[in-house]
Amino acid sequence: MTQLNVLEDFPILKQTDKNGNRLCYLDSAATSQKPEPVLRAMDDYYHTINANIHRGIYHIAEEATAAHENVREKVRAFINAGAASEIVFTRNATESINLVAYSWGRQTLQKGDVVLLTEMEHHANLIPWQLLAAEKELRLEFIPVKEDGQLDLEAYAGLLDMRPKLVSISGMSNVLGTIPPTKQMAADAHQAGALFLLDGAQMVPHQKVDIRDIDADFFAFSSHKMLGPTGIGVLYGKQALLEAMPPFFGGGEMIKKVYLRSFIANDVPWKFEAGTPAIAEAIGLGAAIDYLNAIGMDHVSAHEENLTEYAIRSLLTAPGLKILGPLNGKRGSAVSFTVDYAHPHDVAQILDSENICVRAGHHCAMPLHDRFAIPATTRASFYIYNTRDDVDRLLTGLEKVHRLFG
Amino acid sequence: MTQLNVLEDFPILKQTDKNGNRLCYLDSAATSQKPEPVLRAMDDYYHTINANIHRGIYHIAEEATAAHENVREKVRAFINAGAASEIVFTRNATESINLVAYSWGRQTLQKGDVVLLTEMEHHANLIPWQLLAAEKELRLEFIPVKEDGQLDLEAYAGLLDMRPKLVSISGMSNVLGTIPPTKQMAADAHQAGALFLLDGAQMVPHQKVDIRDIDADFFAFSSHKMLGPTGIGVLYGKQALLEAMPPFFGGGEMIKKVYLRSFIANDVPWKFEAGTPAIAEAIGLGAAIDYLNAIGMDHVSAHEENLTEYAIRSLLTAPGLKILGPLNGKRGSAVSFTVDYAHPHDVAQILDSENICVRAGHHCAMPLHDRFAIPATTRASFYIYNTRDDVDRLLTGLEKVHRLFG
Amino acid sequence: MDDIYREIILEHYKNPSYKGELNPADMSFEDENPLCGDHLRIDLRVDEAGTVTDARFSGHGCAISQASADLVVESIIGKNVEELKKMTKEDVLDLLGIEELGPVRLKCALLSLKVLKGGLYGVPEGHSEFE
Amino acid sequence: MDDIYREIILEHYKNPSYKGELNPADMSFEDENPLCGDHLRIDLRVDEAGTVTDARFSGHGCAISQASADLVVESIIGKNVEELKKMTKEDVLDLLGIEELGPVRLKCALLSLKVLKGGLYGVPEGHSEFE
Ligand SMILES: Cc1ncc(COP(=O)(O)O)c(C=O)c1O
Ligand SMILES: Cc1ncc(COP(=O)(O)O)c(C=O)c1O
Repeated sequence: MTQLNVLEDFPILKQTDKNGNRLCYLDSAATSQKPEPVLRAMDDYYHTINANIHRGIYHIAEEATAAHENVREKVRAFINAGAASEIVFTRNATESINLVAYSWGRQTLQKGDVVLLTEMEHHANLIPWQLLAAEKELRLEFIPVKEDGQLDLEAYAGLLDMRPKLVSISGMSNVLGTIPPTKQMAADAHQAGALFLLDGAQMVPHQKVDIRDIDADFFAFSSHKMLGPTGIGVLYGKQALLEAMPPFFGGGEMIKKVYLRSFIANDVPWKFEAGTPAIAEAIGLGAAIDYLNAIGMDHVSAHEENLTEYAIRSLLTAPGLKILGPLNGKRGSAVSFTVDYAHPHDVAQILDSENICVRAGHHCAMPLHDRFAIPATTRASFYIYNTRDDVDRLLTGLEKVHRLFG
Repeated sequence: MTQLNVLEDFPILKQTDKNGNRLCYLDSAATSQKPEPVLRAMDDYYHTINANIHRGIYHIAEEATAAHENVREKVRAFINAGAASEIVFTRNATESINLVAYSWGRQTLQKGDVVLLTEMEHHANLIPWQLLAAEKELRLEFIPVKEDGQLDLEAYAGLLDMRPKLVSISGMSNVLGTIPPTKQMAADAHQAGALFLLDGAQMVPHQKVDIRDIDADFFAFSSHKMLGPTGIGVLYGKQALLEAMPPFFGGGEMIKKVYLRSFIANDVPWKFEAGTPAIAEAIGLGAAIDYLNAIGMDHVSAHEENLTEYAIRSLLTAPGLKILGPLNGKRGSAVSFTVDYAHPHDVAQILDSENICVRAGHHCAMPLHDRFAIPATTRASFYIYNTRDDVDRLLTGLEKVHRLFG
Repeated sequence: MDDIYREIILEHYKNPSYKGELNPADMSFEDENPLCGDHLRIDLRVDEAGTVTDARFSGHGCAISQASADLVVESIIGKNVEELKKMTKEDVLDLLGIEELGPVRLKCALLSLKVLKGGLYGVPEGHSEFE
Repeated sequence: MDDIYREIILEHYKNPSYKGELNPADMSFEDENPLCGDHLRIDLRVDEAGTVTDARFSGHGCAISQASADLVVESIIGKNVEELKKMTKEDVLDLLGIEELGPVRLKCALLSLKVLKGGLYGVPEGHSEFE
């Protein structure tokens, strides 16, 4: 059986509303809920070894430092990076991508250089390149998204003839659920002389990632979407790239030696970690990784695939409902749809009255919505704590919307 | 009586080592301990309304958004800013200062412009300007620190003749405890046509701040030093300045409208808050502010002044001990010292064997240590949960160091 | 929460009285709710005394924003442009008959007011554009 | 934790045998522990066969780093330069007679090894300088 049963660890999901309806949380693509062991780990940290790290000689500072750096190793193992020094802690996936744009991008890219993105990028993998393009007069080009939600790989091949310096794409669309063939695309990008940045915000929570197998040069993701706390994210970068990049933020920890008018930068990854890090949050992220490992990422994927397949099958029976993105095959568990009789805002609001949480809007992917010529969609997204019961409730909720607006 | 009694709220401080010694935490200038209400607030958040903010229509997302934005208002009131929109959430004080350097600095400063700092700055208020100076060919100048640890204000007056574009100083030295006359210095800076950035990392936790009275243009501080969690910091900026500044990080939330090759930025403060914020951490910061307000910042200052005065008086009785920075008058509760018979590392290590936590090193202020021609100091720093008993234990610990090394 | 979908709102959403465009119009304002991409335009005819003689709204949006637009447009006909500037959030909520609304939906409800005020006062600050 | 201040360490710290400089030296390496600003320099005399004939250390630092330097310098005299490259962290801890050490103090203990290896292999990567 591929159905997980972890509800015990997520007490928030047992909350009921005034009508006795249990919280049906279908917005994990925005942020996941957090299991008890993650919350306990942070609480324990604050209760036993809370101290600033790296420079402390006393025992709790040493323990805090060890715990923090131990998480770096956990993250390394989780995505199978080559070395813990390739793991830079940031605030979130957004900051990770911005770091690459500011540090690597400003150093490397020059007027007229092409950066190749896709039409389905989250704003986090779009605006940083727009800002850089404005500064450096770069050209942004976009791999089109086909009607079925898949990337147009023939067009990709053609666009690579422009010899982009960077190909930067999401490993899983947070709107369409599309999973591009990242390994092949990375190889093609390298073949064309480009670096390959993978936005893993929607990948890491849901599937086993072997970043060395994919061979991405940079990889970005957030803790809060993978059972971990807010306030911390990860940038993976290949060692040689990180070492060649100039520092980004200046401050404590990122230095070896400081004079009034000059400094010597620290080694990677600390070169990129200025100031007091999100220590408790790193501990929480480590606990989230432990939790996911204990389940096994294969089981996580299997559970979600099963549920997503059931959800799509069910949704397609609803009147006037249209799903954006792939309807079958390997795809993520974010399912966005429209109904022809109601606006996504109204859909979400009615569903909320049944204690069902879905997202309505552009999901930080406005250009993608433009591409499909719709202002907004309703999105249900699933994670390990969702069950077929949640899908059934979504369907019942949609019937209510239909009754009111249809 | 100016002595607070809050130990009940800090269970970590009741931990004992194998010899039965209670944890004597004298490193609050690095990071503070967190009271139970702060930890409970974050736990409650995760247990009841955890959801991504700003765009959610369902009730827990609305509650999370309201709770998050409510903290912005709490921060505003806490430092008496004019509007909540002047409060930008960052990761820490370091990021706050870097944000100003990257966004305001890169837009405004030009070759040859002078940025005026002090010799006692934390690396967080030094390296960002070094990086910018390297990029823009700026000149960095420094207000000297006098032998007694005070800023040389006559020299300041002279340096203002260079018409700096920015004066950026710490409101309290994390090494010397020096508290410069910030209000007067801000007025002088403005008089000379400069903006005034105040690094409040060591101010906000310890004293009542009225940022409009000081009239700083930018103000930076960290949650983790003021009883709040790691992972969140604050940049205050005057509304008109923030509005005129270009966005810094690109991504979700900081936009109004996005096209493939252009975007319209959001209003302040969100313009500077790309990606999923540190939501739980903001809630924790809000609880920390509530906690401090309940005590009253005047009581916090009085408690610390009393304790610091006692600590300095006690330390000066120890053989071969020299305190850096002001010995009396209004000064902060960070007390750094050297002993002529032992290296700070050894001092800290021996103290640790008595379960006393002090910091040894350069405290992220290498140039200041160069200024005093010493490689490192030992620093004891106090906060609301410290008592005279802690000071006495420090003194007993130092006697042990003396026995071994003296 | 579905008690916000009162009859009045569903009615004005499904059968708006003032949906359309005025061609020519004396004043045309538009804006959007970036949260959901909803777009609203309001056309006004104004006589020499500054009185709104006719008005229409167009665009797309959710039930709340569309009903609000229909009600707001209805309410401003016959009023002086100076009076419109004084219209408040509470006025709009009164028209909708809603007492409480979450922050996101409030933006939906007030989009029509935003279009109107934005047009009358000029584009608010903070609208920097990048490309 | 104060059991790391064993007699041997206090002795070599208070009365080092190899503190000083060699003038001239065949090789001089220096580096620091940026955590505490401790600075260490090691001077070597090396004969034609590559054997270290004399060595001294100078600089300032804590008891652990100074004792470590004294012990390391003592131990390398008479060894071949190629042998030095093989010296490990464990070798140094053995000399000090310490089994466990926190990460910060480990850097103190290993500063002498870092100076030696850094010198023999060249400056490690990542030392970008800004001004
Ligand atoms: C004066 C001063 N400024 C800035 C900072 C940097 O704070 P953070 O590491 O939280 O960014 C500190 C913290 O040590 C400080 O003491
Ligand atoms: C594909 C994708 N990339 C990037 C992000 C940004 O993540 P964060 O907001 O945590 O920085 C998201 C989150 O919505 C996402 O779905």
